[in-house]
Amino acid sequence: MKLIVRHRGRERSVVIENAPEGYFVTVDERRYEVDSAATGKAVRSLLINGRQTEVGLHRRRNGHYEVTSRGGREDVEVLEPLTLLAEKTHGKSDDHGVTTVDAYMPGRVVELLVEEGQRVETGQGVLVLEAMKMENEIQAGRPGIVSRIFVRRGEPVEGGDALYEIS
Amino acid sequence: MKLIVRHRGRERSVVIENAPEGYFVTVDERRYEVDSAATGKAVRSLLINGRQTEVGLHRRRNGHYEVTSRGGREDVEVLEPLTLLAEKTHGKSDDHGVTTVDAYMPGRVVELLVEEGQRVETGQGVLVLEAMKMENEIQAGRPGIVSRIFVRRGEPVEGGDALYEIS
Amino acid sequence: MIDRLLIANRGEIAVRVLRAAKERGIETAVVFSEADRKGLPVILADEAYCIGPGPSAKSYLRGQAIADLAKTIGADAVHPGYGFLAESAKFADQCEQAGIRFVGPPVAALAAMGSKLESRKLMNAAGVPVVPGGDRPLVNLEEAIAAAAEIGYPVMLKASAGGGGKGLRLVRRPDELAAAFRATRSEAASSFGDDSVYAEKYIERPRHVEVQIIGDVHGKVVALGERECSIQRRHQKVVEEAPSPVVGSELRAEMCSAAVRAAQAVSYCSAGTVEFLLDSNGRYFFLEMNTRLQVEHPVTEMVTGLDLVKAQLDVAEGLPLGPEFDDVRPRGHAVEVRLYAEDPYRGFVPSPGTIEFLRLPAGPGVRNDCGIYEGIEVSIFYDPMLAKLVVWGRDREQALNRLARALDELRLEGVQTTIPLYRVLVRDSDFRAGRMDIEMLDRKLSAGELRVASQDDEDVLAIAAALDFMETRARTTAGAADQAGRRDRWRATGRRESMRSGL
Amino acid sequence: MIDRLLIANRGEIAVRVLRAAKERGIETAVVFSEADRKGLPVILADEAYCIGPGPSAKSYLRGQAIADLAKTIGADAVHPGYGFLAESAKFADQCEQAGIRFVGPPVAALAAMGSKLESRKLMNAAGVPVVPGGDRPLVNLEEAIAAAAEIGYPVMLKASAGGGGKGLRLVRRPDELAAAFRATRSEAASSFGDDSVYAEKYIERPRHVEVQIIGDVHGKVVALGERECSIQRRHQKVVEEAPSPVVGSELRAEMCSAAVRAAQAVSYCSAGTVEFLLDSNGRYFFLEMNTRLQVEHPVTEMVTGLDLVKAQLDVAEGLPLGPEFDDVRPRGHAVEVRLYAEDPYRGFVPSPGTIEFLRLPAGPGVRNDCGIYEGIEVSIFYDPMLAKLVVWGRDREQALNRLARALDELRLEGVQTTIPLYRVLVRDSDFRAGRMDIEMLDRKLSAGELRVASQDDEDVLAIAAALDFMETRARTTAGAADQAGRRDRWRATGRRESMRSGL
Repeated sequence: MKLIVRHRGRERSVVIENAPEGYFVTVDERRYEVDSAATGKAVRSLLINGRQTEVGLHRRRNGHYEVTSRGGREDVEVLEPLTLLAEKTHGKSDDHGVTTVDAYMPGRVVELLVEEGQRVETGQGVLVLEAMKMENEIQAGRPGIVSRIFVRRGEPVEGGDALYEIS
Repeated sequence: MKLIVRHRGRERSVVIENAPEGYFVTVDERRYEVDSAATGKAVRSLLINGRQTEVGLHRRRNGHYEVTSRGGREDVEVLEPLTLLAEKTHGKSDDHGVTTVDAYMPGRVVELLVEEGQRVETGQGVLVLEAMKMENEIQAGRPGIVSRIFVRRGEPVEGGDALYEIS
Repeated sequence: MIDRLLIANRGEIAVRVLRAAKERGIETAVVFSEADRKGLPVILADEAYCIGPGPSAKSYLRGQAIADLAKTIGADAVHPGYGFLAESAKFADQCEQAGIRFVGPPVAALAAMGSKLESRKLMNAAGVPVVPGGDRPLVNLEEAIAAAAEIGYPVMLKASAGGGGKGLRLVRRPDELAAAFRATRSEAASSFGDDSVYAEKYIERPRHVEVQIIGDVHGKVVALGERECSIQRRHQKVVEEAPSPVVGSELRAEMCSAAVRAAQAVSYCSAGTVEFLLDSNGRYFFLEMNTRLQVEHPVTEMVTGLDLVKAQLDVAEGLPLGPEFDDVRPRGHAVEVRLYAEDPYRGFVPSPGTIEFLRLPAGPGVRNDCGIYEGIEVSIFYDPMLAKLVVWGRDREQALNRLARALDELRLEGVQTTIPLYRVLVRDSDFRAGRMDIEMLDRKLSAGELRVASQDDEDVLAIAAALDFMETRARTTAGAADQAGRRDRWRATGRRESMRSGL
Repeated sequence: MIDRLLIANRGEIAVRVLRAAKERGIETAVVFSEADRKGLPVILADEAYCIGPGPSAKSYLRGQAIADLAKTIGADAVHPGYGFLAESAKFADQCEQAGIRFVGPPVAALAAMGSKLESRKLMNAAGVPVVPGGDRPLVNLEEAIAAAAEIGYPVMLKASAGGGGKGLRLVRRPDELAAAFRATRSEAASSFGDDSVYAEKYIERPRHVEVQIIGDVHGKVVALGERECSIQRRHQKVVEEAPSPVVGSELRAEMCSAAVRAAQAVSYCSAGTVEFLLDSNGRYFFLEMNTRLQVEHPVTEMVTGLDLVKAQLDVAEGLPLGPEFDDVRPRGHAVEVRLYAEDPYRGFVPSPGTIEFLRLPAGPGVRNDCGIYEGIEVSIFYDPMLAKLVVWGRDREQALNRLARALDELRLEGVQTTIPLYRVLVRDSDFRAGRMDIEMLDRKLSAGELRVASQDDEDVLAIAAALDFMETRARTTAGAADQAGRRDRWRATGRRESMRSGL
């Protein structure tokens, strides 16, 4: 699996593959052997190339994490590559003005959760996209009015197709 | 709420009523003011007339508990009065031979979960009875064959009506 | 004899008193507020009684109600802990009136030491050095000018009724005096309802060194050595140790003897602390006397092997101090850090919330005095001190190494705490060398020192978050696969809900 | 210098060694089996390496693999803890071959003390009293008859290669000898693959008293006082204390001197223990020497203020014993109880499972050496000892009162443990009076003593269970109410499932 991790304004590519024990994780160019174990509520022990680190992982909305380690607390965001692409094309979702939100991967619209003209808050579901055999709720990345919806229930979409517009 | 608690072969009547803080609980003739708080997984602090006791409560099947306190571990069983009555009338559910199981309160049969002639294990659901606005699964009190079912789906029953027979 | 003790406090100190009482075979009862039903004192006590809602004024500060409760439940003594009613002469009196022993000093000693000006007078009379100046209230600017000239600049203007670092103003030069005097008076009037002000010599960068004393009702008072409490933030102690890294045996003997004189001057009994400022020339000045058990008493216990709460109970029973107090031989070095639910890097803003995960350190030389456990909520109503971590070592270096180890073991999730600050502090070269004064911590924090270094490899953070993201998603997918072919409206909703909460 | 230490053990002792290494500034690595990935040693170490699957033979006992790993990761020393490879001369040698320091005694000392007959010979030569008899293997019944007559009945027949309470047979009268000899030989052959047997005088109801020693590589050996370990069940220690309630200063000096001679006889260095049996006349006899750190070392640490693991690391670096070993002044009394995941009232049957809830005691004088935490699984693969609770008090009485208090605070749910037994034992009049021998606990248990009294008001149990029953039901009802009017097949199923699991 390929993900993007954003921390202190920097983005890192993270590629996760299965390993005999745990995972191989490649951060940018650096490859690690990682064994991860949940040792308590919100706490995880990571063995990274044999070195142990214990981290607290507090999930916030939508791929945002507060990670605590011995050093202190850090905000870390995990994104899927196509989300990042969409964000870069259409501006960050916490911008103001009009934002068009695209499908980040091919799929099918399973359900519309709002109607055109409806006000939504950050994190509120707008529609449900089925992709890779998984249903993914597409949530509003900022508060606003869903001014246009470009898709209909049951409709297939391609990655990059516009889904809705928020203003 | 009126319950029966069985411990070391003795049965006690336990009546629970709401109090300004917590409950009034009457065990046989003895009335207590009780404040109960969950303080951990499987652990509860009880203030009984101001005296504090911490107990571990491990729920087993069907009203059976393992209760640990400072003293050690005890097996305690909680029954509803009509269950006890049925048990006394028809013999304990772990007897062999044929047992007829009655409705312990008036209600309506919501669902039959087995067919006549089907084998069931202890704790397996036989039918669902709706009573006091709550759905109660009537579970087999012993392993055996459900030889007869006396009720049909949707049918109202009175407390004491025979529901099924296990042999 | 004390057979039943009511503990009129909460949190770690209520637990501390409970432990001593239990070890002495005393039946224990605690009071609790509605917010503290699940508190550790309730769980560990024999009996517990709700005394009112969360706010202290409606629960832990209701002296008369607590004295009445003690009588009702047949307690024969009340232990007030520290804070709340611990130094209230009125409460001690209410207990006495109810026929309940107050575990602490006599009412008169509480009253005498409760007034700054009166206690200064008593100390002067007893030959205990006090900070020069300030033996009278200053009623107008002329008196203030005369007093400051007499004392010599810089001087500190202080509200007579002040406390907790409020109502203080430093005056370095004569031309600053008039404005400062007016400001201090008006602050004193508005904050404490009493505009009397006095002037004291300002001690530059002093250390805070205090002496633990204990007295019995037969007139015997002994000093149990000093504690160094110079690591403070805005006049609130955060780290304490015993012995002080700068007090030699001669100075110790002198300060201990002064502390005993101070206690005897007010016919003190029970445990108490005489606080001094120590200047860079080794001169010490009486600051105030705390007429109660102190937060930092465990460091003295760890080096002396004494149990101060047990001793308080003995004294309250009228017993003479035992032979162990004649032959106090401190061993090694002890350090305490106070764990506050505050963010040290955001101005110590309090951080209430639920303790989601807690691992306390353990092993040799580690003592936890703790009022929390995993799953409990940190309330907004009370002091944000959650626990105290105390370590002992053969010498200061071993104690600090052990503290560093223990702080690394300690893990608390759910609220922000001062733990990260202590992890840096315990490795700070000034602290390690014993170079400190009561303003050092504030100075270092203002200068941006004691910051957590970005010692965490950023790749570790990326790996941790990415793996969690992937695994959370995998759980969701697995759930979907289970339900394949049985889709309905409910499941779609359920799935979405789990995604919402899960991601 | 040791810069990187590999710890070849698990559970509480791996944690203990980790702590000492961290306080000394040493980088730490641990090995772990697949069953121990979530173990506390892994979480607290700087590095951790999986060494094989759960069974010890495939992981913690793989000496060569561990020595190789140490070399691969650049460790310069290995600490074996206790058990597993701690007394393996072969493993010590494998480490030496790999150029890794073995933190423990020299290979020769391990080998010499590993053989019962050889160590008896050495002790005799060094003037250390041994149990009369048994200086030679008995090859036939005639020799056995002669030896027993020479020693005097009752005698104990022992397998030379035996251990852990196996291969022992008591012979009270001559006519029992022939059958016992045959049985012991055949048991020795089948259990240990070696049928040699010897005879010893049987000591009636002895106490187990042992002396902690430590030596450096420069030939200095010091004794750190004794421990009383008479509370055993089937020859396994469960409670230990220091000092012994019956050893006076004269006997202590004698036994300590014998222990030093024993260690010097094998050129011992590092920490070790010389075990003695003490009869009711105050005579003591060498039993065996444990050439490693012992489970019960903390009681000695708590009274002496020494850190024995740190001292082991110092010695392994070649440092001489520090001045603190010249001037050992024990203070107070310490008691340790071992918490086993066993049901003491069902023949100590092991009780694996998940720790559902854990509250460790804390506060003054309490030390937890612990390998578990809430949520961890107690594996079937290893010794069922989960943790050690150690308390210190000014005297034995205070220590036992504190132990009673700490045991009441301790709460562990999810597996059966020996805690309830200790709660009764700590109040047992024989134990309180110090009247004990190594068979006392077994005797009392067989006699049905030390049972938990039905001290719990039965009404409390009834109230607890009934309230839970009602509240569980109320939650179910509330769930149903929420969904009113939206019933479908799924919810009926879901509801039933929640009832099934909830009731």
